[in-house]
Amino acid sequence: MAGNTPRRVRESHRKSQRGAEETPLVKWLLVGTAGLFLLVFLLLPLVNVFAQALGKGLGAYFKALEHPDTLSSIRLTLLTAAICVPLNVVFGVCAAWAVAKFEFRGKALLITLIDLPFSVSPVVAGLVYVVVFGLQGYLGPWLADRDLQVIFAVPGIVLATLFVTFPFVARELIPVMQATGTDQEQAAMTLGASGWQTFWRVTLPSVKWGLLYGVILCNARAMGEFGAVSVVSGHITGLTDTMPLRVEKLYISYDSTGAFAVASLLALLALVTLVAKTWLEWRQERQFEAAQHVETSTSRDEGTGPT
Amino acid sequence: MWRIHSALWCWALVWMWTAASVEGKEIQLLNVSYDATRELYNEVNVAFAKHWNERTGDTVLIRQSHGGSAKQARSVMEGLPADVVTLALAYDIDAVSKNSKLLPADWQQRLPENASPYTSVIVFLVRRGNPKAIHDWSDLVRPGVAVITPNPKTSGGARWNYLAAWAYALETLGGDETKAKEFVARLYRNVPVLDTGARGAATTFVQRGIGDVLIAWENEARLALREFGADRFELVMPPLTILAEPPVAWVDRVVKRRGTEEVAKAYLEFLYTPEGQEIAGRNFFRPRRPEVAARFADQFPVVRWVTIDGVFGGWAKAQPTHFGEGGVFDQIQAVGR
Amino acid sequence: MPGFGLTMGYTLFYLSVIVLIPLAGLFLRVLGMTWSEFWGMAMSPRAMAAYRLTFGASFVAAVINVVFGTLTAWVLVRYSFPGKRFLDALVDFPFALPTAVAGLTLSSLFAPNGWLGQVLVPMGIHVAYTPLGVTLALTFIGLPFVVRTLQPVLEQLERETEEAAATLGAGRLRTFVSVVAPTLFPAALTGFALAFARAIGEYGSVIFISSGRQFESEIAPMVIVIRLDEFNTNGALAIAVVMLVASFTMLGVINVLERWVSRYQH
Amino acid sequence: MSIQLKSISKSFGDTVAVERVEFTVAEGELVALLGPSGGGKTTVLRMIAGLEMPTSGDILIRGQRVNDLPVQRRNIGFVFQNYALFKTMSVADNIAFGLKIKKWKRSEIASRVAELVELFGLQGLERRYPHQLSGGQRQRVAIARSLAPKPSVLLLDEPFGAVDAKIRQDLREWLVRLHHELNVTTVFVTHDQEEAMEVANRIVIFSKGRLEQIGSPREVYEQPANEFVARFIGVMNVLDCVVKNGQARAGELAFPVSGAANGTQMRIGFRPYAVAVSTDLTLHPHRARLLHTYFLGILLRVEFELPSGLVVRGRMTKEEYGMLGLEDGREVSLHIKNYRVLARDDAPLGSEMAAPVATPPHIAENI
Repeated sequence: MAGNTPRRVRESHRKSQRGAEETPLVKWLLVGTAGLFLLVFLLLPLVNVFAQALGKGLGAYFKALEHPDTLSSIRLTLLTAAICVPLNVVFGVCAAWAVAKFEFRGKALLITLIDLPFSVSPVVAGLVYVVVFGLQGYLGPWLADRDLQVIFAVPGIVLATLFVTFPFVARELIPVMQATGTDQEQAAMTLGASGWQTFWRVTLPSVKWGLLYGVILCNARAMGEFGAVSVVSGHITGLTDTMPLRVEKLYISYDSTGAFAVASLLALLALVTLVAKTWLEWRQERQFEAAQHVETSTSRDEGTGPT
Repeated sequence: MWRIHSALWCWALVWMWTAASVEGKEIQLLNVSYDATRELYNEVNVAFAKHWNERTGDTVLIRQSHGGSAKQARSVMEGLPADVVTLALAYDIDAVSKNSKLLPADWQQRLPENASPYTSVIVFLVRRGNPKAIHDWSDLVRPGVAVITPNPKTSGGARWNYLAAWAYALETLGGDETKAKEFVARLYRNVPVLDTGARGAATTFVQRGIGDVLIAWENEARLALREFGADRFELVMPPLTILAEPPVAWVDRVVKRRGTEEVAKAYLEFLYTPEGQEIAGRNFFRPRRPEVAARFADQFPVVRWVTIDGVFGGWAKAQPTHFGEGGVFDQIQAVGR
Repeated sequence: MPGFGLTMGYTLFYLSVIVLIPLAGLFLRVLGMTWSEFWGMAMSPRAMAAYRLTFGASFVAAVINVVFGTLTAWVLVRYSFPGKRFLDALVDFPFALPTAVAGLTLSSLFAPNGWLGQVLVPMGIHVAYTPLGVTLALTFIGLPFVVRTLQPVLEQLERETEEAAATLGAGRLRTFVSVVAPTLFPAALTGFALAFARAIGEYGSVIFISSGRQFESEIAPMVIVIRLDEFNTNGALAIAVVMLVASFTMLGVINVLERWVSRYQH
Repeated sequence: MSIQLKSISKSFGDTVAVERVEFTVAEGELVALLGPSGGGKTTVLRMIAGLEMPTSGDILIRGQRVNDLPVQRRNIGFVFQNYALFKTMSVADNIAFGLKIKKWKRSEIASRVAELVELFGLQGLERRYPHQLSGGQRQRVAIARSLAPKPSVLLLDEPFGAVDAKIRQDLREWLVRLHHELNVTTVFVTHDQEEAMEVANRIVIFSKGRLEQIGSPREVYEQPANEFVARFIGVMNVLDCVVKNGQARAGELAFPVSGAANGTQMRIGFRPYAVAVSTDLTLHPHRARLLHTYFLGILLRVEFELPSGLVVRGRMTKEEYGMLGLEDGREVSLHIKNYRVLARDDAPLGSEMAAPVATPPHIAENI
């Protein structure tokens, strides 16, 4: 990249003969600063995760990952995401449908309430469930009498994760559905489609990218949540440790390689999320551009009506 | 549409894998313990599972949960379904018994030796070469010495640490409670970080490199020496320390509900067997059985110690006085600022 | 359009079960305390110190994010250069990375033997286990919010207004200050508020990089957890309520700001 | 009788959108619902479709009351203003959608789609997506989609609103031809009176939620039921007059009216074609100056200014204009041949009155 720079500068100098633009020097100073900042601040931590995880060799790395307790934390994390993501998808679709397709009083309030979990500290989110489901809380004794375990067990972890990932899908879908309007649904209905048919065949396909986007973000957060889960988990090794909790446990057990090995899996998840997100954005952008391009080119050669 | 279908398939697969593996046929026990016993019970669990399998043919899987002793007791009260509790001090199990009636008040009489299969003492861990020349409790209150010890409100070990300092102060300052309080207050003014558990404090001292001295369980200090090597740390045995008796108990309500009473009792009794005692010794806990203790004699130097019953009249008295709401510890914390 | 009853009903049901009823339960517990009891625990010196650090570090982090976030957004929108798409994707990294991993890797980077710590610690700059480290972690997690709020606004910015300024004799800097900056301001403020709101609730990354020294590098969520571990549920709840009120306030502020931004965009 | 509306009303909250509307559409007719925006015409169309429910009144399709029949089962085809094509489906899939819903056989769907593609001149576009089509193509796909399941009624909401002027003309002619071929009962909404006049068999005119008039294009043009219709259909000169000695006067112009007391305020309206013009300044009673000429193609619009400052709009063909040798600023004489007394907006109008001075028939009369 360094070798590339002088040529690029000259090239950009030629291009930027526009009056209202920075001089190439300023421009490259800005790009350099921002680039350096992002690389040191964002890329270095990522590289560090893998460097630390693999620092003692591949053998140690895989040995750390093969530990039964680590495997069980991976399973719990996957299970939690497998429960939370679909539930929040169903909710997100319902909420987006209600908000985007209908007018009603208190809509703004509803949207704000949906956003609420975004601004609540994860620790408080966990605490809330301890208050409700703990033995010293409201429902705890009742549940204990019926031999039902909520906090310090998988249900509690799922609930806390549901809370913190609550708005993700709805937040992505509401604007998309609002932008699509109700025309297509009405058209489907005039063609005889029932409510469900309309939803499956028309609404869902037209919002699927937005939905997928929401699912990816929701999944990343569900798998990565720490604070809320930490409060309700009970930290039973091999049973209620999710991957992030396992990272912490390994770290305080003086097992830095193990901690970074599990962390590297989570970082990998983040990378996959980023790639998927970028791909989705790129795809949409391209589709948009294609649509614009075709529109201008074909409307020009549009002849008279059909014969 | 096929994308949605394949997504559903992936999801179903994850479900099947996770659900299938959570399902287990073996007996499960949950041992809720304190911070410093991670390595001990890792080893005990394996040995006991083998022992139990030989005896009954059943497979037993023991789950572990570790944290500050008081914090763990709270979790049990809030519903953490512990079959057995192996905490840092008797008061924490008393609290479980008293607040949630999960086990009877006389739990400590149900197993030998006050239900404490092993003991430990409180020691100092310092950086290599002991640069601040720390040899005794009086060195901890010197200005400029940073002391790492966990929060007595959450950690059992921290309470032993605190009481050891108090006992030292009482003895050297002529039994004056006011002066002892002042001494301990000065000590806690030297504490930059109050972690919630002994392991957290050890991490702070060892991994984060904060502080000049760590007040720790003997086993915790020796473990750190073993993990990080004697080239970085040194163990200092103070001339006077306190004998810590970490007790164990099965939780009646839970084991009855889950039908694990027999195996839970056997698990705790196993700790008293020569094999169990041997494992305790290997993990730097002082065994109760004289013949096993004799084998580890060079590992456990004889020191002078006081006991909780001797100096403080037992936990029932010490706990509310020192660590209760508005107790001595709260007072010295408030004065400190 | 069909399905209003079903979707609205389910939305309200789910919202109530997962969010509203549990939150109400928390407030109900707090209502059981006397005022002085609540106030004493919510405003204890240790809690106050934690608030100071939480809000102070979050504020500083958000300010840093506005500066670098604006720069980043500007560079990503206005210029084309090799690796731009990569950097653009990288911006979301803190959002995708589990906070525990962020805390772990940042603390290891800045530890005395870490890659950056090796350089900084001999210079006397201690990041890991200090308030500076807390600020750094909060900056890390907040960056995407500022960049992603500013990017669309910058994209929609009409180049013509800048060119108009140029035809009227304004230099680049002058144009930026008096034409571009006022347009960006509401969005930057929204980004600031989002980053700030995210930072005040943060826990996962901070516990790794903070030493947890009382009165020095302890944030409010950590105090909540400690109070909870101390059996002092009411103490935890008191601080939680203060944090919740702060969150709700921020949510309100963000709502107002977002409306302001969208008004500018048309 | 294909569609029958009986005293249909619709209110949204407190605002009444449609008030007691009644009309029928015969089998095979092509009817335009015409009116200014907000006039309630789209609401009526959506009620026929079942997308809105009437507040009161009955809707019958082929004699069957359909008020409680959901939109899915009314067997109508509906073309939306912005076409509402399914963005995630290709042209062929869009057209096939209604057939799949109705569970047609695969082979039948294929042949029906092929048939429509050919009928609508969409060959080669089957695999394209809506965003890859031009406006006119989209519109044709939308109509093809709505016709695919063989609806008994075709409803179109502003079908030519979203395409540009040139294509619009082609589409109008095409729609007429299509209707001629398929002979399906068609109702379409428009706010463009020219479009309605050109395409429809009959026109239903709405204003402020009420039906103003229904009739063939010629009827509504020549016999407007009231002032609103008169003014909405075509161009009309409207003069505020005061009655004096049995004549309504405005400036120099005077129109005989019977039975009106002196001093009565009254409005007189006349079509541009009713203005007879001559360069012979003595031929007609009024002198005027040609103020401005607008070239609209074969037809010209001319504005004359009378000495009092009154402006009168007239209409003539290019030939006429050339024959008279007119140019802006030229002095002419003019005469109003026919006029109407206008009452309030919705009051019924009297028939057109001939002015007393006889003049030869005007060439542009029918325009």
